[in-house]
Amino acid sequence: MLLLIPLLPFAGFLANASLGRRLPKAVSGTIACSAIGASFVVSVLSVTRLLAQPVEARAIAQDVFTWISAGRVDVAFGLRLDPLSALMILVVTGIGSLIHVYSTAYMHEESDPEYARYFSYLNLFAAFMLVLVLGSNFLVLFVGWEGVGLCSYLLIGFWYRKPSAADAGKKAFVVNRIGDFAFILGMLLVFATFGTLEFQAVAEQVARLAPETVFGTLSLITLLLFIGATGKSAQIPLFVWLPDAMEGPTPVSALIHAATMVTAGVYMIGRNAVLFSHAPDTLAIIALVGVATALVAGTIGLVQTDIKRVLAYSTVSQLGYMFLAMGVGAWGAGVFHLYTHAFFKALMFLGSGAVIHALHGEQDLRRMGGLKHDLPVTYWTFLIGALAIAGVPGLAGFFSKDEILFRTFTSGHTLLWVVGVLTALLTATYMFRLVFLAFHGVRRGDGDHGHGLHDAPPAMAIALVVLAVGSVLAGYIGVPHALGGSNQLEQFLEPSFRAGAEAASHGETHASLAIEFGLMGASTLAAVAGIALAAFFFLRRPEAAAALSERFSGVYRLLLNKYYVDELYDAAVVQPIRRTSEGALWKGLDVRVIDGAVNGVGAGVFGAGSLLRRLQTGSVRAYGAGLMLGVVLVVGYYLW
Amino acid sequence: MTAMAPLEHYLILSAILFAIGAAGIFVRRNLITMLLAVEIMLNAVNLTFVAFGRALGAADGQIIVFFVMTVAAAEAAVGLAIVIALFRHRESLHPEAFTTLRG
Amino acid sequence: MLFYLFGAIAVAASLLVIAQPNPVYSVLLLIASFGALSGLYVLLDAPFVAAIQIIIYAGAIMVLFLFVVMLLHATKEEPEGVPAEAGSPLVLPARGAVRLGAWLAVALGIEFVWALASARESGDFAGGSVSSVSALGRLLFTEYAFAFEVTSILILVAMVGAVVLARREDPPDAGGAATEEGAR
Amino acid sequence: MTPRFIAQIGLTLFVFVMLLNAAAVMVYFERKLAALLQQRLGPYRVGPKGLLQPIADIIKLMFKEELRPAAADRWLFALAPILSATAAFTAFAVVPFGAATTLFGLLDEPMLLQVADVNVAVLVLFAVTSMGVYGIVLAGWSSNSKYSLIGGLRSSAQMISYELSYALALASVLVLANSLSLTEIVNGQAGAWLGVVPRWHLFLQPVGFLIFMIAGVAETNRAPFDFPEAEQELVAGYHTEYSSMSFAMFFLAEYINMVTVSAVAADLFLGGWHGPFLPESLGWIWFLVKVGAILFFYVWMRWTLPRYRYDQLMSFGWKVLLPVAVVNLLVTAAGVLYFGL
Repeated sequence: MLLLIPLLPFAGFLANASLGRRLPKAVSGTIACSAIGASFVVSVLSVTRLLAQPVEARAIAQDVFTWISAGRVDVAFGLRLDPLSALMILVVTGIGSLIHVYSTAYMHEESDPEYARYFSYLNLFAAFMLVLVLGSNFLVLFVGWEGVGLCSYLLIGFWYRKPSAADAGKKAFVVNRIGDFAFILGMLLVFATFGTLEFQAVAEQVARLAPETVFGTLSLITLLLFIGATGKSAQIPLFVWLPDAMEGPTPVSALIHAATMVTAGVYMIGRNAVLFSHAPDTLAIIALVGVATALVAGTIGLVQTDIKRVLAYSTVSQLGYMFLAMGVGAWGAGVFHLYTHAFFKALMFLGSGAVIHALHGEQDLRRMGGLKHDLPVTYWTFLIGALAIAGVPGLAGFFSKDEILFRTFTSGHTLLWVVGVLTALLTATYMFRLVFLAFHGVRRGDGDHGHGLHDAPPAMAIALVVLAVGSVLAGYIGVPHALGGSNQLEQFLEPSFRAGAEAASHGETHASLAIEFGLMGASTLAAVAGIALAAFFFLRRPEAAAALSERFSGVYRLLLNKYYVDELYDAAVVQPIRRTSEGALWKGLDVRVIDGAVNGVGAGVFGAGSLLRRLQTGSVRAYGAGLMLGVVLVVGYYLW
Repeated sequence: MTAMAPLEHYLILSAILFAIGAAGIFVRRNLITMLLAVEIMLNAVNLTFVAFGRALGAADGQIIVFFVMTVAAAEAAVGLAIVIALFRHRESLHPEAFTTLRG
Repeated sequence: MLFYLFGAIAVAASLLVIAQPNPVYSVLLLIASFGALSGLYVLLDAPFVAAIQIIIYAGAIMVLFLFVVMLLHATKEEPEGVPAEAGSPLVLPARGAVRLGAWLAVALGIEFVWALASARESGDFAGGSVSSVSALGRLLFTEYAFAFEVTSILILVAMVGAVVLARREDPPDAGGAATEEGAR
Repeated sequence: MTPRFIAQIGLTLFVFVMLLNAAAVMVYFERKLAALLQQRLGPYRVGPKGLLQPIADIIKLMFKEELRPAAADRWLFALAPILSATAAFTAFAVVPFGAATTLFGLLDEPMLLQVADVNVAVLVLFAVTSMGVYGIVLAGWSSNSKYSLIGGLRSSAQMISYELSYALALASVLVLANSLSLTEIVNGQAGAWLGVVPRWHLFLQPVGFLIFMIAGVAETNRAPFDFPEAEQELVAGYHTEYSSMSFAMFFLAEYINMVTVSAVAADLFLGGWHGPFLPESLGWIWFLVKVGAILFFYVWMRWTLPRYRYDQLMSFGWKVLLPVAVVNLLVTAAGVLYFGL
């Protein structure tokens, strides 16, 4: 049953990859959508079965086959469904299905083979992502991990004839490899330390240890794993690939680079919550990195002019939030935010896709404006998404973000909390800057798109509306106690963050209601202030924004150029490697040593050959005589 | 059945035939006859197989003869085709006429 | 004894194959030699081999040889007139190689006979005979099935190769003997 | 000198003489039949109804001068007709033509009416038939005449080509009969289905029979496949240069081959000596009737159908007959395997 979940999209991939070239768009699109749709249905059924089990032992495991069995290494290709992965598969298949449906309309201008290729990649991605979240050990997770990386590369570079797209794909791949390398090291260290790669077994062993007070093996393992996560989830220092990844088709950005794949790092940390909670040093680093990423990305997002890049930096920033939650030990809150974020960020990407689609590929915010009359569905759904991410009370983002900030504060990280609130303000600001620039005011673009703008076609509209409803309602499964809820999600997820035997020892930290309401007020205030700020600068007095950027031109340029991180990496890493390769490896080692050896062998063979070729008389009978001589000698030797 | 000749005699006959075939390659100056000499050698080997198979009471000797014959047929077909092709180029069947590829 | 009769025929015919210059006679003498060998196979309780020896070797392969001989009118042998190229001392002059090869062949025959003569154990035909065609067929299609299939591929390849090699460059005339024969 | 040994030698001589007679009878038969088909009289002067004509022919041939072209290869020119005739006679050695008999109680145990009862009779038949090619090839080549050479090459190419289909048609019968011995194959056809339809292989192998007959006609170089001796093109083909008894031997070989093919067809497909009404010991009458019918068919075809073109013949043989024969064999094998026929 569990196996079916990744297998169905994989079958869709096989079908489209092998036959797709000859199929019309309707058929290949239907194949892909029904594959992921069926997977969604199976996922729902599986989760229903999971919910029927008693709370403490909620897990469905399936060992598909013994993968590696060599000496001490015994790894099964095992799948395991527990509350955490249940949530993940629902997000992946649910939102994935919507994005597939959306894509049928969005990609409609591609040729038949390209269309089929797109959908085969998308299905393959879903299959790998499901393997990633269902894997019961590090190795299976790693298969999914690498697989989604591959699909991400393929989809970023989907329009491979465009150099920037191909480069972005390569960049994503290379940067991810750095993280993956650390991840592999971490994985090996896990195996060396615990002798197993099963998550359950590792957690049980770790639970018996005391948390490390000084930096030790556990800290090293978790740090390596975290570096892997920074690659996949675009955190400092490896976040540079995600904004460039926007070269891919917009639905891909929505699915892979907002809703699912980039959250793999968060998921992985959540999956190993027991391990990480025993390494407080790493947790501190995670929290710091998370909040720094949130802030840095938020500030960059403030000045970007490309609609998708703004969203990309927003994604990085929100991922920072999730890592912050992980870093302060609020696993449930982090995953909660992951889940709500999937809705509204996918919604906003798809909305921006609808805008780009309507404007025939225009992505520059400075050339938009006033679109709310022409694209009402897109506008309203996008607005809901923006409100949700900004943290306006009542919408999904509010609950999850507030939960994170609350947990940060109550765990004693006041400074982190302050930065978090600041980032919340920034989030609201840049998001509404986007909304106001794109949808309000007057059109600043060329006249040629002036009329005949049409709103999202049905397939896209359906996805938008469903996601908008989700963005509103998704938060209500995690309403905190303070607001009269019971925080069901967190309770549901709780067993996943504990080792099997461990009892629910540390319950929820109960802060006073006053503090909780105060904090809520603060974040609400931040959201409202952010929106107001955006409204002032970009709706009321656009010239004020220009003036501000004039006055702080240094800061502005710094932000516009993303803190020069790409340039820094180029100077610090890329150029030295290139110089070494060219000077020492190519001209020194390759030309002198290797080519020299090869040429030397060639010359030697040539010399020997020019001697031996005199034996090559061309006379068959002379050869025969040689043969006979050999036979006679050999037989004679044995007779002797 | 009358008494059979001993196995050694079959083998000696086979050895003689093989030697005749081998010598034929060198004695004759005609590609076709040289191919015939190869056939003599193959048949000498066949005789050995059948004789040993009979001596050991196994059918495998005969089976191998079957395969040898198949290979011989393939060899003859390809060999003669090559001879024909060569003859078209040189109007000769002398083995020393085709030494263009000497070193 | 029949063995010595057949053996003598085989040796004599084989000797004549290589001893006289006309390829047509060589082919016919070789057929005679095959006939004698076929008789030997009958003596060895291998009637199936004896039959296919005649059908395949004498009836098919040798016809092919005969055809080629006739096609090329190669009834006379060319003289050993091709001079050995003057070259380095490493070159074995063709004439010398030929003479050496012939003597080596004789030496090989002597070695074999010597080896047999000095064998310690004497073989006999104590083992039972397997002469049933169905037993052979069963063995061929079970134990040797793979070899059998491979052989069929070999034949196919040889057939294609022969057709390609023997084909004229210009379009062949209808029913040209060369292509027909090459195909077999 | 046991009675059995004497009987065996007697049988061999009997078959030899009968084959010679059969050739003579066939000549008369053919000429008369041809005349009938062409609404002529045919030979009628020598003897009553021209019955002695074959003898007159033989006498004429024997007294002709034996000619040999100056440029011919002496040995092979002489060897070729002998090879041809020998192969023709030898082939009949393994063909049974009647039920085992004790010769009216003269023998202790019954003797087969077959010169040599070999358990691989069919293979021997092939081996000997394939030797017949050499007679023709050598005749063509040794005459040193272009008509002869072309005739000889054509003939042998034709025989080799059709031998494959011939063998495959035969093989499908072997699969049905599960034996290589002709006697066993014939005995397997004794009796009748439902008491009416004889258990002949003809009814199980109609396609096989057709292939066998076509290939048989081509094998024996008879019309409409008689290219080697196509008068208009090749004068008389491979035996253009032959005269007198050498020619007679080729002639003999051709007719004996016809008889052999007919006899084999009768054995393989028509139940040999088995038939209703007659006791087993008189089965050879049935056999003669069947062979006669097939021979009639031969002659009938020769005087009815026009000659094919050579390339048509070859392409028909390789591209139609052979594939059909292969498929027929496969279907037969599958049938035997799945229905246990």
